[in-house]
Amino acid sequence: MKNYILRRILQVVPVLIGISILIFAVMKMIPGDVISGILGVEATPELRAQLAAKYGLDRPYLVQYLDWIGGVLHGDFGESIRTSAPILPEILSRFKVTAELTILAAFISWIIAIPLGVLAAVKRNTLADRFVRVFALLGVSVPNFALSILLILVLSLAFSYFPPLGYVGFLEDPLRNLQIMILPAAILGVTISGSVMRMTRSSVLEVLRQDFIKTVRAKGASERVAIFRHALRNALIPIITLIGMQIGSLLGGAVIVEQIFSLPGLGQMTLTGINQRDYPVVQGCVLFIAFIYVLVNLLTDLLYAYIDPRISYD
Amino acid sequence: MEHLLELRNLSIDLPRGKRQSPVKLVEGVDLTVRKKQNFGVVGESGCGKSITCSAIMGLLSYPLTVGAGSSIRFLKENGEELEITSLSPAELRKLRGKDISMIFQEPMTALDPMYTIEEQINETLRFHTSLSKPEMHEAALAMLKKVKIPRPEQILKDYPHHLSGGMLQRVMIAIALINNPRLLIADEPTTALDVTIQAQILDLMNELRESYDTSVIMITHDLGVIAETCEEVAVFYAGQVVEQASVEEIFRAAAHPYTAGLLKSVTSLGGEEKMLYTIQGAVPTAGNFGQGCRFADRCEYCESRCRESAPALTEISPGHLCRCWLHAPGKEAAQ
Amino acid sequence: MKKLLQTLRELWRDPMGRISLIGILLIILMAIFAPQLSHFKPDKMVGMPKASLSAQFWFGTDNYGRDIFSRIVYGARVSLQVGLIAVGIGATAGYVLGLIAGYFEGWVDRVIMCLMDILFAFPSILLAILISTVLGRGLVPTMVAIGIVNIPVFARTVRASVISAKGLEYVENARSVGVKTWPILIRHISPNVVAPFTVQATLALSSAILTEASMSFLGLGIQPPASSWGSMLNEARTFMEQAPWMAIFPALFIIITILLFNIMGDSLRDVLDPKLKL
Amino acid sequence: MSEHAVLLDIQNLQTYFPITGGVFQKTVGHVHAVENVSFQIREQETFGLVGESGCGKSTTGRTLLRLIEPTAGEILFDGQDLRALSQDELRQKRRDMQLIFQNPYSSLNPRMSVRQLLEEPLQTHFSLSQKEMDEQVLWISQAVGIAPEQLSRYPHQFSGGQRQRISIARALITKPRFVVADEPVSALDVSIQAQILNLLLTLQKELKLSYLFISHDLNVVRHISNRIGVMYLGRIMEQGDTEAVYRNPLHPYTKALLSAIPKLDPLEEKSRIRLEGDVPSPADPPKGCPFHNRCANCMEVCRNVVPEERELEPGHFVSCHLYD
Repeated sequence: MKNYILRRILQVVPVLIGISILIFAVMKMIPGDVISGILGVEATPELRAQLAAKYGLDRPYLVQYLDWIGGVLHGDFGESIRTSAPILPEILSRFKVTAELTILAAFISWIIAIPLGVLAAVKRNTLADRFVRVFALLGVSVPNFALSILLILVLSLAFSYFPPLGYVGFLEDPLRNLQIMILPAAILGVTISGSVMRMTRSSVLEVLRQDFIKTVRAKGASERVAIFRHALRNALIPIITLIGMQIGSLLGGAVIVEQIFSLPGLGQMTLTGINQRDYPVVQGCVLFIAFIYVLVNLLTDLLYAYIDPRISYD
Repeated sequence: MEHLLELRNLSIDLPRGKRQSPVKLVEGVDLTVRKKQNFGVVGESGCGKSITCSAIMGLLSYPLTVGAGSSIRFLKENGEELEITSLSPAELRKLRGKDISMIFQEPMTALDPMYTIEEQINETLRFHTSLSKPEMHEAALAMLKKVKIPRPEQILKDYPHHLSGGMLQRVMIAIALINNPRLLIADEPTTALDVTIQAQILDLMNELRESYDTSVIMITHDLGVIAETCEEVAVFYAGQVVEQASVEEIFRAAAHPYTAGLLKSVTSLGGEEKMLYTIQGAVPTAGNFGQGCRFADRCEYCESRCRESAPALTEISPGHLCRCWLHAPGKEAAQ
Repeated sequence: MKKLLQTLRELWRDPMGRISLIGILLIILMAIFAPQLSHFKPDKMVGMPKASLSAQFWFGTDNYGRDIFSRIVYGARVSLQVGLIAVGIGATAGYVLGLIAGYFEGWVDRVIMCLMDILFAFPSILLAILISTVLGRGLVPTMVAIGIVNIPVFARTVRASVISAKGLEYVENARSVGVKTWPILIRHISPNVVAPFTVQATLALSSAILTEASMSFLGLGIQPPASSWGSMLNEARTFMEQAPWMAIFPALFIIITILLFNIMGDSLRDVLDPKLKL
Repeated sequence: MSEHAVLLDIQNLQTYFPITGGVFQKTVGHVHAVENVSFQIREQETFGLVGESGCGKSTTGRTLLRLIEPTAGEILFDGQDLRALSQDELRQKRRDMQLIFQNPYSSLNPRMSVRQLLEEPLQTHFSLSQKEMDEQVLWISQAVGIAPEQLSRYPHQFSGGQRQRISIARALITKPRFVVADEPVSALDVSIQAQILNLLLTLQKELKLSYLFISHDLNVVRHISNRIGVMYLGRIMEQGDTEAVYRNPLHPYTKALLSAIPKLDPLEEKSRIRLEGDVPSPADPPKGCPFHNRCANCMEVCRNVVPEERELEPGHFVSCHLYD
């Protein structure tokens, strides 16, 4: 087990390094220099040089990269060019919002998708199955922003309901917080539930065809035991893999949904950074999101190994 | 009803949509299994032997169904007679794993990879008894010893992928016998195993037979396995029983040209003659049987009436049934 | 070519496939004949702002008094263009990389797949945004950005099918007969790649259209006054109560287009790869 | 013994597969799939390799065709060292040595018609005109019993037995001298097996073929082979003329294997040599004789020393310490 975990962690290291290099390179390739962005084109060369020195922009790229990444490893993501505030504390406080949103969305999607997927597999080719499949197809096809806009439209026109404005943290006022979060989380959850539903349906069907299900039935098991104790348990493995990958769609979706519902999350911070050309902020946010994504995938892999007794740990 | 199991006019349908009539994969099968009897069912792939036995368990896989007019009657220990084809799902579940149990061809895939051996044995006990956890452990342990599994304490804690095919088949036998069933259906239990392991399993089954009152239906394509384990044998061909007799009778005096041909081609393997005896052609597929005898196209004794009408299964000597015009009553008169 | 016709015929036989074929054809026709279909220039003020639906303005007008129907019709051009070219970039690069990685394995494989893992480690919308900050905004940069985002999926699909095809017994049979490497690749291995590749391409079309719409919605993709369904939807947000049609039509067209490509992908999978059908 | 010349001479063939493990996926051991295997096949002779699953018989067959690269040993084909050939020379050599697969369902490309399947080897190895190719295809399809009008069909339109005929035709169309038949009848029904075995025997006579016939079915191997080798855990335990081995098995494993075959006579007394336990893993073969932990005659020496192969009767070799 220890070997397995170590190996997986070691496999992640080059990916993390690659991610950071990629982000760094992208930031260096952005046309138009940062200094003109801050000082305007007419700034004197002396002032420009001063500012370049302040941000270390006059040094070779490799040094700049190592300096940046060294800082990141020590928890120093640099400062915002606009506000001069340190970036990491801001990222962490905003990540709370994004994390709550994605976790809530993930739970909502599982609660919808897994039971419906099992139902569709068990009642294959019936009306229920057809309903679930259409629902899943819609879930896969309807973009979260389109769903958000349409829902807001319907809610406001038909029910005179407006999504509450002004974010309140969960710890401050849990009820109000949930009121604010539930609609964006549900939208995000529904839009990713389609693929979980499809995966659940197809993998449960696949397992139900296997020999050991016949053994279970031959032992006198009820359908409930055969389906939940045996088929679903085996089908969970591909489902978990998918769920790990969906964290990416959720984090990406959060960028959009946060924007629509004015939630002060990481996505919103990233977009603001891009629009204000505050590249250290963008750099920090994207790096953080990518790291989280890689980390979650690593965790699902480890979970996978924990659930499946066939995976040997060495 | 004095016998343990009686199949009468059993047919199994494969539906072909609403417009067409279903394909009959198995048709008109009559079989009788007596108490404590070792009954062999032999035939080639696709002949319907396996699905016939699945039907006995009420375990036909989707979309197969038991055809109209079929009867499967089973005698319970308390003398109660059951018509399996009309049982409710709940009643069927009570029967499975308790009165009738089954072992399968592929031991490697027959157990759930996610649970330990002990959990899978306990499941069978839990469905049909009210034993406590320690009692179940004792029962499982005792059963593993009976099927001669070395280090049973350790094996109980193992997952299926830790064990070899032979060991898993022993576990399957343990699961099948732990509730002391009246009937054990063994569907090609040794086909996936190596010869030396097959020999171990066959020996084990022969030994266990002494201590259990269980009748066994042994499904196989291997005439050698039949010869070693069975008393009575039914030969399947293209969804029908073509011959049924005691094992001695079949091997000594096979009456149906198919059975005879099969035996001849297998026994000539060890013989001096380099060219083997062969049955020409291939088995017709279900749905393309035609109106005559289903073996007619491959039969060296085929005559015109074989193609015109199908022979019935008739008793040609006491206890020896055969479905062939060669042995039909009044054959001499007809000639 | 024969194969393509046969596939289309089989697709036509499947009711869902038929719906998607007809629908996609209509959208393509709409994009091609946009100038003929629309009565107005899409970027010119032609009526009262926020005029409701009428015989003149079928889908109403927006806040600048532009005809929404014309903008939708021209928007189809943007969506399809971005979809096709982005998938073209992603599929070509992904195919080559996947084929190389799958066939040669070893360190080439490891390097390529590590690069793909790195690209895969970003939520796709975020990666597209990141790349477009370098390339700039507008049609071409958006297409290229989405194309790059699409590379890893194709590389993975192709690599996986090449590797599984290499293990097929009839491929070993061809080796044992003495068939040369290239005929083995072309005759025996690549047909196994075509089916999953085609399915992937169809699904990637829908996701590329989705990504473009999302980016334009965020104001980072197609720039005004060019009409993109995503940016139209974004502009509509401010006027949702006064002019709901500004939001409804672009949203509907985005949903329908993505839906059609997804349906086509599903039917194609059933037709090309019956093993996966459940 | 046959008077024909030796066609294939295998000396100390060895095939190991690496096992990786640990944090860095280093090679931590080897699967000893084929261990020190030597035998000869004469022209127009059939050598049968029998053994249980995992004993290395299929790997041996593929290694001597260099479809799997051997770790050590010599493969002399008609006096030529196959291991010395370059990949391209080897590829050209394949027209003389072919492989028939066990599974006629998966070993034929489902997208190719029978004609295409049969033409491919010809196109690979000869430059024939279409007319010459047609003649060859017609000739081989008649020889294996495929009707000319069936040539435009695809493999899935045939039954298992017919498909195996197609595989055989594909293997033999280049008129090879040597064919490895890897369990060619195991996937087939009993009544079809006999047809295919007869076909293989007829073709052997017509085309003067040598076979390496790999099977787990002892009856089938006995029928078709002139000589046999009994494999266990990657090694040949006993080899000799077929009848000599079957009538007078010397190795305890051969004896147990032969007595495990179900007898076709229900009245025959069953006296069986029982083998306990399972075959050990080839990734971790036991020290000494590979069979010692299941052998009823196990002695001290068996646990430590691998027995040498000895010729006890002319042409009858056995590796067992009982005969030291």
